[in-house]
Amino acid sequence: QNIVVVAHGQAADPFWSVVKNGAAKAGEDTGATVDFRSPETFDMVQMAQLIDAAVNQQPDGLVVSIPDADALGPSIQRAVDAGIPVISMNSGGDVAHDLGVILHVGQSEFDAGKRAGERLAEMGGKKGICVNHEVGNVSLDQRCAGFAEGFGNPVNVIPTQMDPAEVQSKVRAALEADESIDTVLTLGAAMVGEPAVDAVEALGATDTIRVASFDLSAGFLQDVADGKAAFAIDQQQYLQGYLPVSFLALNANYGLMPAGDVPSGPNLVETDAAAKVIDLSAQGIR
Amino acid sequence: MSDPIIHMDSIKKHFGNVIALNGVTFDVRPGECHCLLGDNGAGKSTFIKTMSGVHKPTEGSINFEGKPLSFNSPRDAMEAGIATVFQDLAMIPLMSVTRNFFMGREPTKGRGPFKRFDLEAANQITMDEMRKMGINLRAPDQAVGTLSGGERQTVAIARAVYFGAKVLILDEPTSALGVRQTSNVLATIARVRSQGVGVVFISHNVRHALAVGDRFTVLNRGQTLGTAKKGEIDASELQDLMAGGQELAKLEGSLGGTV
Amino acid sequence: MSDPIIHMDSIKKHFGNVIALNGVTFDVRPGECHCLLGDNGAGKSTFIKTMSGVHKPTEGSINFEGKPLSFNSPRDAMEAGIATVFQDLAMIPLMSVTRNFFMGREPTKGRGPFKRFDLEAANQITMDEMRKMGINLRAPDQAVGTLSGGERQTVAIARAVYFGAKVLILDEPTSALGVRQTSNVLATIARVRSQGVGVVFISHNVRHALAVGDRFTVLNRGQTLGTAKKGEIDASELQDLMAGGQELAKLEGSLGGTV
Amino acid sequence: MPASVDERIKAESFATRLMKRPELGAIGGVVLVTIFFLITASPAMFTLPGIVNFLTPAAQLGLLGIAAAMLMIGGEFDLSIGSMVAFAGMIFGVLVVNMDLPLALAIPMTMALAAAMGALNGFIVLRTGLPSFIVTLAFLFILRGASLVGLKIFTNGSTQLRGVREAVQGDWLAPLFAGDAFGGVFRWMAEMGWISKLRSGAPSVPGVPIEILWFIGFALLATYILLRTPWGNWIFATGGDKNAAQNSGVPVRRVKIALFMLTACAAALVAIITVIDSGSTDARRGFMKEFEAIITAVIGGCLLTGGYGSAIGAFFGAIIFGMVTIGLTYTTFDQDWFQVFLGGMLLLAVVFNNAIRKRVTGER
Amino acid sequence: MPASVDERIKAESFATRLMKRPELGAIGGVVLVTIFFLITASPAMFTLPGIVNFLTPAAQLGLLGIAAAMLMIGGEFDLSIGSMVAFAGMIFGVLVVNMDLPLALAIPMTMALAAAMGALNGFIVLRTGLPSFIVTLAFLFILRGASLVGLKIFTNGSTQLRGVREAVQGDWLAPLFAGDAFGGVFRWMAEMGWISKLRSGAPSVPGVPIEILWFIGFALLATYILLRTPWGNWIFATGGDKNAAQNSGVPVRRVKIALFMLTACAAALVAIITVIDSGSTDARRGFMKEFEAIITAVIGGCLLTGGYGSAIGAFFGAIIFGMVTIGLTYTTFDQDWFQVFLGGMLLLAVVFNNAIRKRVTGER
Ligand SMILES: Nc1ncnc2c1ncn2[C@@H]1O[C@H](COP(=O)(O)OP(=O)(O)OP(=O)(O)O)[C@@H](O)[C@H]1O
Ligand SMILES: Nc1ncnc2c1ncn2[C@@H]1O[C@H](COP(=O)(O)OP(=O)(O)OP(=O)(O)O)[C@@H](O)[C@H]1O
Ligand SMILES: [Mg+2]
Ligand SMILES: [Mg+2]
Repeated sequence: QNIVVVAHGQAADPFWSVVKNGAAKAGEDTGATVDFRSPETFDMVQMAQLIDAAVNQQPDGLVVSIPDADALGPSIQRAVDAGIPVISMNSGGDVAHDLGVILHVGQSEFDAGKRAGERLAEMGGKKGICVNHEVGNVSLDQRCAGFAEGFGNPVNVIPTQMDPAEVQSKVRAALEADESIDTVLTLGAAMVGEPAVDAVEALGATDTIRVASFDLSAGFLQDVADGKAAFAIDQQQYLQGYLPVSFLALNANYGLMPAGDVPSGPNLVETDAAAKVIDLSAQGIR
Repeated sequence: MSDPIIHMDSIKKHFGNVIALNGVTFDVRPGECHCLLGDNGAGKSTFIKTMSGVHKPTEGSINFEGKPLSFNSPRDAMEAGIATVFQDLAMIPLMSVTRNFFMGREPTKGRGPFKRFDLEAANQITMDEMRKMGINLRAPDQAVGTLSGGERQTVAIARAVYFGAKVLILDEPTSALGVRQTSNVLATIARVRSQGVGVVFISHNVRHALAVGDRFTVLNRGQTLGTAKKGEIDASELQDLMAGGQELAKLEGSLGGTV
Repeated sequence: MSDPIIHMDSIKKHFGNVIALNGVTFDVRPGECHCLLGDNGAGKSTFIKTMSGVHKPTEGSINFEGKPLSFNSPRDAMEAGIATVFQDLAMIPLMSVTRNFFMGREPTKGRGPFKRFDLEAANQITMDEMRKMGINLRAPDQAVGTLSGGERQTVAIARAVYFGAKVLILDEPTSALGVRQTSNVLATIARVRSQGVGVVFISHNVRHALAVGDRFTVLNRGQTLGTAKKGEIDASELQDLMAGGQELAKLEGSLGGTV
Repeated sequence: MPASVDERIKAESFATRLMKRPELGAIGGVVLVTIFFLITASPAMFTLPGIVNFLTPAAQLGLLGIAAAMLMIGGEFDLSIGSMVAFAGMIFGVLVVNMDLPLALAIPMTMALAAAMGALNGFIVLRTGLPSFIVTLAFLFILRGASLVGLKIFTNGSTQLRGVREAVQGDWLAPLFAGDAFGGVFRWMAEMGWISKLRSGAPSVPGVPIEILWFIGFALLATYILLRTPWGNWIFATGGDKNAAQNSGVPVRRVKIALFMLTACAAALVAIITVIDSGSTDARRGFMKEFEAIITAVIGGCLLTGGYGSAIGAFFGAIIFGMVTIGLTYTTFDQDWFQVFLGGMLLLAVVFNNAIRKRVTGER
Repeated sequence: MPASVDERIKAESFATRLMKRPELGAIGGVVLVTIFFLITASPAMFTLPGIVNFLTPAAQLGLLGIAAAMLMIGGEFDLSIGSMVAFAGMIFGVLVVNMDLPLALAIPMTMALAAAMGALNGFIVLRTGLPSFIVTLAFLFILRGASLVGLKIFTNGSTQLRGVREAVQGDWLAPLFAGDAFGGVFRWMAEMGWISKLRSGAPSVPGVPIEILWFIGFALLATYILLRTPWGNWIFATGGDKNAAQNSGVPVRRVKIALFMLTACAAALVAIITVIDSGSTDARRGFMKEFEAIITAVIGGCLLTGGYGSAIGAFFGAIIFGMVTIGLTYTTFDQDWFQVFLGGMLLLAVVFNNAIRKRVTGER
């Protein structure tokens, strides 16, 4: 069989490379060929075109993420019209079924942000920042929005580029400029989370300022394990790649398909759990 | 004599801390050829650039047909009827001869939204005008950058003459020209002058200047040394004036007098 | 007479579908000044560019000091001892006079990693050499782009003369020069020639050519019309040859014979 | 035809003369890329739906690329066009969704605003004498930031504005800016069995996406302007040598301002088309498009130094770029290698078309 | 000093002569930006830790920016430096982590590979005669893709390679490329109470980050090369007019290749410093840095057309850029406005420094 995955995040993105690894593993396990495709940047127009390109090839199954139902809807509709079974993953759980998508594997970014916010508030956070390394990427914006809601206290969004040195300097600047900040949430572990931990450490405030991050990276998990960071928010995105592909392969072979959506997260990895997942994370599985 | 078309009074021009012109007065009358002479760096080009709207004078006044005037751009000067051949020729190497010839003043055909650049007519005119100057172009769509130095200069002259209206300014027009082309250009100057156009002619060649000039103004280090009428001055006097009174290197051969 | 330093045989040069040179044979001997004459577009500049390594000939052979040779770049030619003043001068407008003067051949002081461009010496030499040519520069760090046409040409000539070794090629060196500078350049040619350097001199001015030339080769439309020795030919014959035998425009004034 | 025959010109064939035109050089690259994908890609790529599929992004990019090419010929850059796509999209979205204006008002207003921003760019460049690179770079950031702020204000905190499709539904101007043209013809062709049908019975290609028509039309118009009007001559002259052009009487300032307005309007047009088409806009629309537009122009033969290039070249440049980016999804290469391929193909296509042109024209 | 006094020269003051140097023009921008933040930002920004904090990213960017400036003066662009940071980082990481090589081997090998890639860039540009913009653009994609593929191979599927810090621990070369210099001096100063201490008793600034020293050193060296060596003259000549330079005997090809090698090595140096510093590397390192490097050079006064600019200008350009990006975080402005401010400040800084230079030199 031939299954195409069209995602809105790039293969080089640490988060999405795990999704891709999951999809590839599922392909290996089921004997299906899997093509993973994504636009060069967060670009809904190009993503719709990639879905169209996939539909033209009449694959046996299509896996998509749906960060913008308006922009991607018509293309997904076309896939459904063309008789291709479509599973959505990661984002778009709320709209998936209206578009004719069979089921959804993933987590609502907003809900995950909210969970993180609630937990951080529980831990005593009074004032927070949300470090966004790709402002305008809707799924990241939703994480910050969810965080703000769950946290219930003031939250500032700090926009940065994807450059560790810059992230570190900016987090440090934000903390120095406003000493009442005690909570830092970052939206990517490797790119933003680790430098943020470094920044807090350089200020000598590891014990007073909590850092949490979306997604996993070996380095950040180590920080969690060492007590330098509070927790990592894991949505087990390996499943978001693995499950849809294996469902579609099973569907193509035997007509099997689960009846309901699969929530893959959120799942907060805290100090005790962190050490166990470090190795898996270093292999691109968690 | 008739009134001057353009009269420039005590023009000064500074570039940063460099004083290029330090009070130059000059005029051109219809139907005369006024030669501007002087050593290298005397300020001739700077002066005629002020006249044709490229530079704004730091001080001094310009009168055009009796009215005080200041040109904001070369286009203004052109529209007032001043055509100029600049020393650096003002050509675009990557563009074709025809496109350079008509740059800024393209002939059009058609009307309304269909008004378009009449390339056929333009090509024809370019070839003709060049032939009049003694150059047979291979093709009018050759890029100017591939022309020889003299061919390029001829394009610039032909263009100015073609569009020239009241004043024609020529900055060392014959410097890169061959014998035949030079005699054509000098003949052309004589012709347009007889049609009532005022000509400003810059040259380092005394013989060329004497051949067509009616008046001679000599600049030296940004200042006027004086103006002479035709017949009041002879070749070697003029030569001395142009060299700024300094002694000439001694040469063997036939080069005793006039270089 | 001594053996030629450089001998070019049946050189052809095509640019795409344009035939610029169609079999030109030419040589220079030490201590002579060989003038290359011809109409605009005859191929003179193309020819000397082939000689100085800028163009590779499409066909034909080059012998340097008796050995067949082909220059891969102007740097090769320079190192063999050929210094050239190109018609377009080969100067960088944004750079200072000194930096242009020594471009590619900077004097250094210090040693090892501390070897550096000796700007003080370079400035001094530049000012001196320019003064010898009759130009008093304001400052050696003035950008070449702000020099007048003649000043710029003088820099190029002074540079070639300063670095000239065995052959000095000058493509219309005096075209933009004032009276004084011209006579300096002609005197310089006479001087380096007497030091045993071979000079190739391109000019449209018959009088300049006759003043310093020992032999005269005329090109026409990419081909050699013939070579004459000094004394074998007079001004008006040479003039006719250069114009390609075509008639000259009739002029008033003192311009009957030689332009 | 040369007006005189000269013994110093070698004869050249008609084909040679044709290939010498910079407009046609880029064809070589298109041919090469096509051959590559014919060999490596799924045959679905060169079916009608496949071709429409890769021409659509090419067309959107091409509209920007042609405008960028004209500006580059005129000697300037505009790095703000990508952000302008987001900004104009935001304005347009707000006008039709929040203000409920009809397209007949919203489109001219969006265009006018874009043109004003373009003129401002041009004005600052001319007034300060700074390179346009740095001035428009500032606007890259400013417009991108303004889009974000604007979206947040008008959507109460989200960075995505939705509901445009519903808002323009039924507007008489919509068919000019969205959807597919010649739908009837395609339905008829599907009935005749000439093109395949989806299960729903609709033709697999519902029509020619409207942006492809805009793209072709703009390429033709731009070529006509560049080669056959005084304005075209002025653009080349301005970019070739600003001083020489000015001294020859070309209204250099007017030309530059007009070109900046043109690129801004092209960005606004792309914004309007994609916003209606996708029904939404967000703060990252057009991200990096300024870069791709310049790439397109350069593939098409424009010189970065100005004064040389062509609109038809940019047209083919956009097609090459569109084919390479979308085409790789039709192959079975691993996505990890995508960028390696993209780079390699670009280089190959450009080297190839350059080599052909050189061989044909005998340049060295 | 002019060698001759001439009546056609107006006297000018020492200050005027100083400001005329393109190297010093960019200072105006730095002053303006500093004043702006002195007024608007939290005082923490201009304490010693604050200054070090914004100088660190500025230094990393500046190393690239100065190399990019030299290449731009030489008339070419290198769009592949950002990707080269990722690629060289990957290679370096693999050498020290997977192959366990000491720095004394790993660093020269990384540098040599980077230089070879740079030379390849240059060679293709010279050989094909294509604009370097398009050639290095291809390498932008190729190297970025290669970093991803390489990382996945060497980490068994992750995009992040870790453990560099542990691997280089104790290597005698490490202090040259990572950490902070003059730690002793800073501890002593903290003891004396001259700089504040953290709660742990360590000084708030543990030392001068090593990249700042590299940054300053490279700026001085580049300035020396550009202004005081034959190579510098050749670089200006090559960028000013390639033909004229070639005809005057400048080894244009060697100059260009050397410059491409230099930019690649600068990228590799930044890669090594950041990889050791952060202890890891990933496929996104250096993203968009090529762009920022060019911005830096242009803010510093380089012309995109080549032949003009300065290394000290790029030095200040990097500081301006670093101050503006980091500085806004110290202010109380709503961070949604970040990009609007960034653009506005850039424009202001450049306009200001340009205006000063013009006023001082009397150019028009
Ligand atoms: N933009 C400028 N900036 C500074 N100095 C300038 C500028 N333009 C001209 N100059 C100076 O002004 C003086 C006059 O220059 P100009 O070009 O007018 O001389 P010219 O009389 O035309 O000489 P030539 O006969 O050599 O062409 C020169 O010494 C030149 O260096
Ligand atoms: N790169 C080129 N491409 C095409 N044609 C060229 C090129 N270079 C020169 N030519 C043509 O070759 C011919 C000879 O040019 P060349 O510059 O050698 O003439 P020249 O004898 O130096 O003339 P002048 O006295 O005017 O300087 C000219 O007609 C020119 O158009
Ligand atoms: Mg002059
Ligand atoms: Mg010539």
